[in-house]
Amino acid sequence: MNTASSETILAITDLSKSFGPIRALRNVSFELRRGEIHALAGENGAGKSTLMNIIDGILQADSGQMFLDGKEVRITSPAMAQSLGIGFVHQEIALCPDVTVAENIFMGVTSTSRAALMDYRGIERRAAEILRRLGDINPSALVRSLSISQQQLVEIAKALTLDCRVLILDEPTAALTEREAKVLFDIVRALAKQGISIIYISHRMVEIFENCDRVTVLRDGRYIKTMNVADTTPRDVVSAMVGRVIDSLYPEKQSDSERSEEIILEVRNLSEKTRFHDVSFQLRKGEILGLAGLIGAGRSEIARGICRLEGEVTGEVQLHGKPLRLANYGESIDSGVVYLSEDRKGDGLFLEMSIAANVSALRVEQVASRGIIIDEHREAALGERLGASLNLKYGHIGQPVSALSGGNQQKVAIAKMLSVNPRVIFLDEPTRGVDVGAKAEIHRILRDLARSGVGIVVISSELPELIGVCDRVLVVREGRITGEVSGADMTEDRIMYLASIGEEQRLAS
Amino acid sequence: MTTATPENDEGTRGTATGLRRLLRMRETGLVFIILALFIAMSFASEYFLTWANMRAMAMAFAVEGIVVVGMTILLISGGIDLSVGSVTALAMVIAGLLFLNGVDPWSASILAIAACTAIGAGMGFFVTRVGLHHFIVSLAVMVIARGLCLLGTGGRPLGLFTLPPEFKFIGQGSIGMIPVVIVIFVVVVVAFDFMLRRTTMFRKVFYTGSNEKAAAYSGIRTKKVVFLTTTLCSALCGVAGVIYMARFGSAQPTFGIGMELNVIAAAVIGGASLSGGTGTILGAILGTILLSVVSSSLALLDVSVYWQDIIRGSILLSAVTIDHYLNKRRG
Amino acid sequence: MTTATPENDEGTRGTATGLRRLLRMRETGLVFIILALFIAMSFASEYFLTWANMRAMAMAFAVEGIVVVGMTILLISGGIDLSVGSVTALAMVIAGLLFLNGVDPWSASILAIAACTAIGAGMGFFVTRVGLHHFIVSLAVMVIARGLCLLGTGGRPLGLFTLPPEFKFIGQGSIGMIPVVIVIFVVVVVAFDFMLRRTTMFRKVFYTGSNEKAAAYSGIRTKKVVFLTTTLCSALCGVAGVIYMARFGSAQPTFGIGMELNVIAAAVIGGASLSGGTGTILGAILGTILLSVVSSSLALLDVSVYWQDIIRGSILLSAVTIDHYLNKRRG
Amino acid sequence: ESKFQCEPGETFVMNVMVSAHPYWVPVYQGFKQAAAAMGCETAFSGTPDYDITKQIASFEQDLIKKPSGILLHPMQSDPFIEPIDRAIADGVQVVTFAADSPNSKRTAYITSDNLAEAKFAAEEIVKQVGDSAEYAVLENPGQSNHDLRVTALIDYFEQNYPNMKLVGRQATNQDSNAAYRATASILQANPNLKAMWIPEAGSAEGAVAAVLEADADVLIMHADVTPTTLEHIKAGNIHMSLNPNQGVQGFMGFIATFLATRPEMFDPFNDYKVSGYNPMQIPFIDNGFAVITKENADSFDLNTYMEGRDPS
Ligand SMILES: Nc1ncnc2c1ncn2[C@@H]1O[C@H](COP(=O)(O)OP(=O)(O)OP(=O)(O)O)[C@@H](O)[C@H]1O
Ligand SMILES: Nc1ncnc2c1ncn2[C@@H]1O[C@H](COP(=O)(O)OP(=O)(O)OP(=O)(O)O)[C@@H](O)[C@H]1O
Ligand SMILES: [Mg+2]
Ligand SMILES: [Mg+2]
Repeated sequence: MNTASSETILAITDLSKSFGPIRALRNVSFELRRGEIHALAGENGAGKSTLMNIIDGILQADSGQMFLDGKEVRITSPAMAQSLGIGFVHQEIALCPDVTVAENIFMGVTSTSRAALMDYRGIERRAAEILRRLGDINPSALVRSLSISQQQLVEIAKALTLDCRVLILDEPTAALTEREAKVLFDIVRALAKQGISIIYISHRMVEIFENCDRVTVLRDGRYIKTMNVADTTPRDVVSAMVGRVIDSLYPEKQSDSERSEEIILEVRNLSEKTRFHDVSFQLRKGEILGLAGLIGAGRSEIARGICRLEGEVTGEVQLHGKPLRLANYGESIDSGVVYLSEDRKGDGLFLEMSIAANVSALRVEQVASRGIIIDEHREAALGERLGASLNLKYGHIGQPVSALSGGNQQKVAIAKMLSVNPRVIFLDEPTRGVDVGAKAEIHRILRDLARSGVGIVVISSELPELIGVCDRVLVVREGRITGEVSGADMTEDRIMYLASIGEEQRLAS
Repeated sequence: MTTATPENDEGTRGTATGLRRLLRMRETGLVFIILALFIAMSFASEYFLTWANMRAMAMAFAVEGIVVVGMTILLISGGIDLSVGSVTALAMVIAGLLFLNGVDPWSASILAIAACTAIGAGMGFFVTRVGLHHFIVSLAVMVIARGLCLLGTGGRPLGLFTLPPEFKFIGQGSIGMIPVVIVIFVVVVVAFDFMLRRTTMFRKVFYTGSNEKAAAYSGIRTKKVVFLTTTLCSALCGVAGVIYMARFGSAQPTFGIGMELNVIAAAVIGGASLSGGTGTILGAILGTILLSVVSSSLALLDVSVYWQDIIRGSILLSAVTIDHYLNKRRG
Repeated sequence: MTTATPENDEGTRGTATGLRRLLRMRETGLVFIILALFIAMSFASEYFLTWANMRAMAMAFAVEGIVVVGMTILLISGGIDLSVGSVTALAMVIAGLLFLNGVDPWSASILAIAACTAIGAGMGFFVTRVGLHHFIVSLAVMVIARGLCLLGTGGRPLGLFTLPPEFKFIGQGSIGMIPVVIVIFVVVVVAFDFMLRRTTMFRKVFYTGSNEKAAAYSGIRTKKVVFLTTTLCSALCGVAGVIYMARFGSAQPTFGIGMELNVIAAAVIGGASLSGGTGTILGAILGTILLSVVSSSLALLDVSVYWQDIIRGSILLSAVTIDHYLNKRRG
Repeated sequence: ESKFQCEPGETFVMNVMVSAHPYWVPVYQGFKQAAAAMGCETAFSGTPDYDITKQIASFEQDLIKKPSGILLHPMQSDPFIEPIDRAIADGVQVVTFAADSPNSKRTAYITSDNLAEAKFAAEEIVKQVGDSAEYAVLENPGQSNHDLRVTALIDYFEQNYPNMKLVGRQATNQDSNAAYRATASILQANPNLKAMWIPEAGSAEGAVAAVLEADADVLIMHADVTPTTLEHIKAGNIHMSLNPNQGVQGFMGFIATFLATRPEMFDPFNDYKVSGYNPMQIPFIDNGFAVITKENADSFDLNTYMEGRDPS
């Protein structure tokens, strides 16, 4: 793994950056060597993305210096960063929806190209080549038509086209399953071998420890320390990040004594024209049910179908033994069945509106007197209460959500779901981009909710999370449930096996 | 990085009341700009700060202000309406024709407002059910409604001299010193400003305009919301048309040509975004006042007509620039 | 889920050439609608399908078509321009005044186009540097440019009867059977359509309009792109103004009032989105043709003026509705 | 001291809509010249917009300055009833010109006789193309004087020359491009078109371009004049134009307004002293119109006329 030389390619000293009263970075120093994979770790809002945005010229530092190859540089725009050989995969997906996958992938190349005419055939061919390694995506499709995880792959493909010396990956795997993540790491390691330096941001300790050479930890905008991965443990990194020791990452599972036969939600023979077929399962009181599968397996679609968010579904759903007939998602919320979207930016949050308004959005009537006149104090109190329970970091509750770090935005999205005291929650990638500490916190909350009788269904691409949190996991492949695992049976290998082989296993079980 | 604990946030909220909170509002910049204009004008013309001039200026924007309210709400929901001028004219024409055919003016007015509401519902249908863009639908309706005005009147204004005085009172009367038109305007503005800020119903308009998909994912019937804001805007045009009729004692088929740009500009100056999700009634009305006071002032100062447009455009551009920087400064 | 492997994708691309590919294009629906209109009209009037009528109809939209090109590109980049009508008039006025003051008409035209370009650059500055919205900036410029027209002419049209015939040739002459105006129009349309589809420079316009942030992250200088599209649109207004001057042999300070809505409507009918990122020149020109042919046809059929607006608006609404469904059917 | 004299500082205002329109310039010149002869001050006001609300606001702002009288071109008649009556009640006399507000208490109305213009145009067309020919009109629905010019001509033909056939009637709203388009289509549909009557000059500019392009032999007549149509008249592309006598309109407008402020100069044979109304009532003054042809066109150059005169 250690192919890195000791030659420093990028050095940052004493960098500071404030957003109004919020000090996102304080005197941060950082050093990147040639050919190394350097992990950057820190809680949500620690300043990781801000630091990367400064390196890429999207933001300007208030003070501090940046050296590239020993020469001081002031990067003023992404265009300049690109010309200096810095490539960046952003935490938030930023693609052009009206443009084809191939053009999106080659946008950076096009922007600096000297050629006057577009070579559509050429870029489609080369895009297809790159995509073949990453996953199944049609290069001539419009990005608008892709699912969020496919878009993430396009983002990654985009970075691979750049002729860069420094490649920044800001949580590229947040919505990817391990299989895609593995492909990505194969590529990243090959790049490092060629002498390209990689900054890798992730909240998944496993990835850091399997793939990176060194790790730098930020906390509250401050530089804490840099360690060789080989000389440290995940526990140390986490405690450096959080400033305290986190004992167990996952809460305790349902004990045998807690097991109940009471069924909260029952789904029978649910089908949708193209997306999924013949889905049946039961959600029992007190348990956390997981849905596993590869990208595009249709997990999100099943959840959205049940909640009447999209698609024309047939089949039967029962809530607490009573048939659930919903005309739209509004009725679903009213009957206590809610869905946390996997795409917080696209359809989860109102970015320009306040935190408080976001949290109350699912049912504004709850903070209104007689359901009509909104009581700002009650609305603020609701946001503050749920924010505190999720350890949300923010300036004031009237701040727009766009000013929060990615992980904190995710917490707002979760708070929004919790605001209506739901009876069943479908959580699609609930901890996407959330730091270890907060993740543990969210898991604990989910467990508490389950204990108190709320039905919890978790969709996640992160197998350790599913295994760590869920009592039972259903595996989905091409729109069908292909297996169920629980207890000792619940291993990564078993789930992956079911997710990729499927059909005959279903018949057997 | 500051992590606000509930307590210290409570603290800021405490001190932020009153003046501080006022200063933080988006509209404050506009208020200052308008104040500056008033001060400059009262030095420039002794007639400016007279009751009669204030009354004349207010009368010039009061009825249009009702349309601005509708447009602002529609813009917040993510729509736009180019047909406001012709629909307002159509309300005058319908009410006028009915009255001339023996219907009492009150019923005629209600029928005219109902007709405009139906037109708005029609636009809402094309936008939400068919899936066309507000711009193109309302452009077509702008042309059609104007055509209906011409057809109904043969292109000639309807003389409604015989409207009963109690009806004309709406448009021409005064309660004490205050013209009824201005009373209606203030009531409409205050009512909608309150509702938009405080009611759950109108909060959904903001959600829808801010991110339609996220709103749908919050269980909001976004199509219904857009349908209703589209309908409301046309209904308020109907109300404005009826008041204009009472005020002018006539119905003009060519009334309100070009009104749409003025109305949209007022809302945008007041902070509404053309991509939806933001805007306030108060801001939009300040925008209306700004535009109207500039026009009235140029007339009062006897500025050469060949210079008026140049000055008007430049003041508009400067005002939005200053407002932009003031807002930026305040964060 | 269909996963297109490169091979089968190559396959579809192969068969998609020719007719199939044509049928898949966004513009096909509009072409059919226009064809239907042509067929209907040639039954309704024996004079419709004559060379002279085609020529007259084409002359009616050719110059405005140049402005439509500029507007479409601006819309794709995410902007909008309300000042096109007054800037076009200003080009006429500037070129006319210079000519009347002894400058030769060619230099006068170039200076006028340069002035319009400068106005566009000014708008670009306010949009990209100051950070104001296109709508409000171009509205202010619309008013200012109109004021400059009035100031320059005292409100009176300039008679430019003495323009030399070789200059008038641009606007009034023919090359063989084809009027020069139409030749210029076709050249501009074909050139920009090609550039917009095929050049890397103009692809950046699409990227910027589709998602400005994504484009900026990819190293595209989005502000520069928006600045340039804003400037280009005004420059093309300048070109159109000069051609109008050659054509009418006069410069009217009130020319082009209301042109902006027509031009934007044409682009939108042709598939441009007001939120940027989509649109084609071909589509926008088809939109222009549709609007213009409807107007010309109503005049040819001598439809009563009181009905014309109603019919025109209804055809517009039906056309976009049909086009919408045709596009939806094709996916 | 003559009674035909103003008090020092006494001001008269001329208020119009679309105030940058060149039509007002010679009118205001006449107004000023009459005022100067009587030692009065003048002011020009109104709104640059085609917007009734703004014109009423400007009229009310005029009132604040307490002028002696206002010569008003009301954009529409009825909306001005209340403001005019209020002005007169407050002691500001009002006279209308070019458009009227007949139900108000204004004392006089000066205008060109649009009916006479239409009749003259009709007779001239018959003289040139015979009494059984096809003709077309362009119009501007909603603008009263233009409407009158058009409808009066059509009526006149119907009553007096029933063989004159109206084959085209299009709205162009003073937009030369729209006029171009409409005329081009009318010409296509009616190869036998012999004459066109256009109620204003802006549309005439577009119409003449279309006629020239189609190489058609159509007699064009229009009302008002612009430098371009003047050149076309000189070149024979436009047959003639009927131009209201703007100077007389302004001059007589001032006189009528001035008189309205001095009712005591006059002891008429009526009951005004008992009834209390203003005796200086003149229901209608015709300011007449000029016929501009190739021969006299040189006298109608507005730029020449404006030299040495203050435009407002
Ligand atoms: N545009 C902005 N305006 C105001 N504050 C901001 C803005 N962008 C970031 N911040 C603040 O700066 C701090 C650092 O944010 P940053 O996005 O760098 O965190 P991060 O380490 O990337 O977190 P995450 O793991 O959640 O992505 C946060 O407190 C955030 O709220
Ligand atoms: N709006 C859409 N239009 C067309 N196809 C869609 C749309 N959204 C999703 N799909 C397709 O539906 C299939 C399943 O969607 P999706 O990828 O969300 O499933 P999933 O099992 O939730 O996987 P993941 O969320 O990990 O990607 C995919 O093939 C995806 O491309
Ligand atoms: Mg981040
Ligand atoms: Mg999913």
